[in-house]
Amino acid sequence: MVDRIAFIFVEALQAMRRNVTMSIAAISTCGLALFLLGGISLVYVALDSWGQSLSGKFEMRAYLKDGVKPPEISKVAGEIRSMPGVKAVFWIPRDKAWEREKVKYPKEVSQGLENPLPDAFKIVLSDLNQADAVEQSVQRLPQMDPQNPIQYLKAEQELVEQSRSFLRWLAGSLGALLLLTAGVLIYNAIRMTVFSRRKEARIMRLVGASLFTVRVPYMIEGTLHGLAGGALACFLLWACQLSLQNRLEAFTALGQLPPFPAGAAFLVLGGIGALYGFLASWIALWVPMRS
Amino acid sequence: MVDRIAFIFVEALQAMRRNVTMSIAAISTCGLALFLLGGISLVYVALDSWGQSLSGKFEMRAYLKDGVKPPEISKVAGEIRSMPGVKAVFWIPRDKAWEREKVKYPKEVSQGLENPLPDAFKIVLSDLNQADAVEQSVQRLPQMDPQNPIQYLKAEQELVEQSRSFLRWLAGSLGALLLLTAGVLIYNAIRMTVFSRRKEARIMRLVGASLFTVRVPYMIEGTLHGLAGGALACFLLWACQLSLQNRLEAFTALGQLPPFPAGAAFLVLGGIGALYGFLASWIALWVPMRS
Amino acid sequence: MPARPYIEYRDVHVVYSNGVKGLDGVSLQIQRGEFVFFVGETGAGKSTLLKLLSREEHHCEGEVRLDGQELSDFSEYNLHRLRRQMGVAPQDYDLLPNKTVWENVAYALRAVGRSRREVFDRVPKILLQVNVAHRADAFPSQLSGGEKQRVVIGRALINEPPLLLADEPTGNLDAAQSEEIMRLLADLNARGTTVLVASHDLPTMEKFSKRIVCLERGKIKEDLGG
Amino acid sequence: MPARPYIEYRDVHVVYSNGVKGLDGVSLQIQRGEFVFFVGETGAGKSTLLKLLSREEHHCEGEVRLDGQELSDFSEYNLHRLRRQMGVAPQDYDLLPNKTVWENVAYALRAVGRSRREVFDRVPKILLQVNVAHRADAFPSQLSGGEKQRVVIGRALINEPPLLLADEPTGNLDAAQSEEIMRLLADLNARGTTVLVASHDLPTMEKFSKRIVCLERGKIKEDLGG
Ligand SMILES: Nc1ncnc2c1ncn2[C@@H]1O[C@H](COP(=O)(O)OP(=O)(O)OP(=O)(O)O)[C@@H](O)[C@H]1O
Ligand SMILES: Nc1ncnc2c1ncn2[C@@H]1O[C@H](COP(=O)(O)OP(=O)(O)OP(=O)(O)O)[C@@H](O)[C@H]1O
Ligand SMILES: [Mg+2]
Ligand SMILES: [Mg+2]
Repeated sequence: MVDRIAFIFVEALQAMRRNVTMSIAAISTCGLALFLLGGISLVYVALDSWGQSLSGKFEMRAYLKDGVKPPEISKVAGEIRSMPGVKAVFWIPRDKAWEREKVKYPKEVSQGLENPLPDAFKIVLSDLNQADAVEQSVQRLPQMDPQNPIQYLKAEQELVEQSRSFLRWLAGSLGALLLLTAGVLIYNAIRMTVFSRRKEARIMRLVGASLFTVRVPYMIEGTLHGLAGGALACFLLWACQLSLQNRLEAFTALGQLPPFPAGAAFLVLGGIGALYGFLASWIALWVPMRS
Repeated sequence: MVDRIAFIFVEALQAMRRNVTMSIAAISTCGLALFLLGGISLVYVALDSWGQSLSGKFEMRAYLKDGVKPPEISKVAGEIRSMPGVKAVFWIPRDKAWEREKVKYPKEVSQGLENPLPDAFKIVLSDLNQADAVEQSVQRLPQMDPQNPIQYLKAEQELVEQSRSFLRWLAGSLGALLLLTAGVLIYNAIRMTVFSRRKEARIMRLVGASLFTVRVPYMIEGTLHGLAGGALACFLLWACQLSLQNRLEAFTALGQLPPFPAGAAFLVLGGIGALYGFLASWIALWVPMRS
Repeated sequence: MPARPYIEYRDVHVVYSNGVKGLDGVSLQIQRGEFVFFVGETGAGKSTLLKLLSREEHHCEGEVRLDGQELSDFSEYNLHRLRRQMGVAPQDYDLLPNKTVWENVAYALRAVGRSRREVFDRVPKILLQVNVAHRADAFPSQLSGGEKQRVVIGRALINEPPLLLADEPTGNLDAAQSEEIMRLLADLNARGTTVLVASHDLPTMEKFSKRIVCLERGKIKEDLGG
Repeated sequence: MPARPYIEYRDVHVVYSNGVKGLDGVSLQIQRGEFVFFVGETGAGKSTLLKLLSREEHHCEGEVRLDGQELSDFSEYNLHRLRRQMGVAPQDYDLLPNKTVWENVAYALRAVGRSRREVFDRVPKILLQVNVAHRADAFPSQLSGGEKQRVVIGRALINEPPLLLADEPTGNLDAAQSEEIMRLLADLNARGTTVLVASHDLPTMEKFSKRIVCLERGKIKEDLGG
């Protein structure tokens, strides 16, 4: 049994070694296909985390009724804080708000006026999709002033939110497309290697090899091509991440890239590569051998 | 001469027809590589035009000195409008601004007060990169109030601007990467077709064919593979654009996709494909034939 | 004549895709242990007759039986069961181009399930027997025509099959070497192997005085018992 | 003997990559219009000797001259100039697998710059001459061994070259057909073509009583003028 397995494996490895040109072409094709796939996944992750950091910048302002006392206020703040989609709540006392207003319109606006502003909450959202729900829940609280509606930059928020979800969708569908594309590219490459050796398969059969003995080495070879392609893809991604990181430092507003998940990337890309290689060789063995 | 050219072309076409498996693999690989390339280019164009529409939403507000008269105001407005990076300038008379302010703080703020606001311009920018320059130029105008500095959402603008330029950079470098990747993928596919027929090239040489006669059909074949791949890529892009358009209707804030430039896409992708196919076969002919 | 012949062709027709008649009604019986030469002009159908037995070609009419079993019963999947009962030396000496002489012969052993030990034991002997031991590490493209031919014969012999099909085994060998190879086949035959040989090599055939089946345009013209 | 022989080997050595000696000091002169048989065991170097002339192999020592020109002077780039002076029928009948018989022969005409008209004129004649006209539309994989061999010879003849190299041209042909092919070569020879044939086919050679050069292990053992 061990002897059989060794034979099959040695056959596969020998075939790879003796068909260098084809092997290089197959591996680099697999590698590039998986690199694109991995790249789009990383872009997706980055876009997602960046989008999340963006939405943290959006906030709404809710106005309290006159005369709500500080202990009550912190109770309400706690309530709001526990709503889904809310990241933070700040109490903006009317005095502080008036001082800021004075700085904003330093001329005559605030001259000698009594502070006309109400107490307010600044509510920072963690999830823009929940904005409307948060607005309604907050407005319904008895401590809030029903005459003074909640303010937030609805249009801007919507734009950012839709952009974000669109970009995510775009990256997602590009990813799905690439998953398919990578499959076809890998299939093509491996089919070409199998096809270029179809005569050999015939001879092997002629001297008494079973279909299993002929085909399994091809499938191991395809799987190894895919695996090697995954490793290559991993390396390329890592190199790209490095150069991207350097470049990103210029974009101070965007924050940092998450660190490159080398281990996970290798596992996932190698796994996908191996799976694709396996399937590709399996299909390729059925198609041309009948011609 | 015509007879020679016909011979060479017939050779190339016959080789394509008689090597269906390899031709299909080469064409679909070229097609997918070019499809990805074309896709990223379209994404780039879309991101760019979307970014442009975004920046149009950003504006600054500049305050005039007290007592500047309407004819003077429109003269200044004209001056500002002619600055680079400015898309539109609106005069916001102090009365209108005060009315809006009243609506915004309906309670006690504006009660019985005299209008404290200055006349102002709303300046809509066409190019966010010019924001600082516009700010400075406007502030330096004698009609503007030096005490009342220009307001604009600097942080937000910076974020959007950097996001946009980052996305553009990302799409651009992905594009460059894909240009390279597509080249390697196409090279691999065509090298495999050439390599699988290296014995034939030897025989052709043996019966007295010149290097030219042997190689040019391969190169025509590679070019045609690339061209066919370009056409395939074009078709795939068009299909994607259609489905994307449907999907985009859900994102009302993002506006419409530009129409699919079928003719240009075919010319560009077909051209790149043909060029790549040509170069790939040219290189491929040099590499394996020496082995 | 025993009840059941080892190999039996019964009114076999082979028509190739383009309408060419490979065999046109051949009926023939071969007993276990026989040594048969097939002769005939080029295109007479000698190779086709042998390829039917190894099922490289399919007959469209009639019956081909080996040891009583109709060959159409072997599907693509279990074809190796059939082929392990025979050694095949094809006319266009098909060797695996990416394997050395040694590996080519070893593959035939390994493919039928023999162990590494057996390979190390048998291969050198068979290479010596067919006189290519000195070229064991060469790839087929590095061999002369005659050397390739002898490797193919070695590969066919390695499993000591009960049936041996050799298609033009001496086309590229000189008279002395042809005779040597033929003697090898005759020895095997003497130890019980059924041997079928397609050949043009009349002088050598005459020396061995075996059964000669003469084909012409897909039909049997003469059948001279040895 | 004229001052300058048509073909001249001068102390030629060929050593293959793995150290195998293909030729080991061969000196030989062949005059224009000669007909020479090369004989010898397998691996003696007959094919190597012919391949040197078509520059499929390179000599590492000595000189090989055709019509006074040293063959190492031909680079890969202008090799076709050399090959257009000869017709080559290789031992392992190399045909273009994706072309039919007709196209294979036509290619040899087209490759050297002949027009379509000439193809339609010459190809059918040559196919008739080598007796494969009925298989004109078949691909090489659909031919029997002997048919392939005759196509290769047809292809070598089509350009009516001044020099013809035929490596084992009758290995897969029966005696009658061998003689037919040999007679074709002899006819060409009579019209001035220099013909070099590597062969094992002693009976046929004896009939033609031409010059026979006998090789052994890369050396010339005998040179019997016809
Ligand atoms: N795959 C094929 N497709 C079409 N025709 C074929 C095929 N194989 C053989 N033929 C034709 O069938 C006929 C018989 O071929 P076969 O190979 O049996 O001849 P043969 O007797 O072995 O000849 P040779 O002595 O030349 O080897 C020939 O005319 C040949 O061209
Ligand atoms: N490409 C090569 N690489 C290594 N060795 C080679 C190569 N070609 C031929 N040889 C070896 O050189 C020797 C001479 O080969 P050659 O083909 O000239 O023999 P030959 O006389 O034509 O034999 P045959 O009658 O079998 O055709 C042989 O031992 C052969 O194995
Ligand atoms: Mg035959
Ligand atoms: Mg030879």
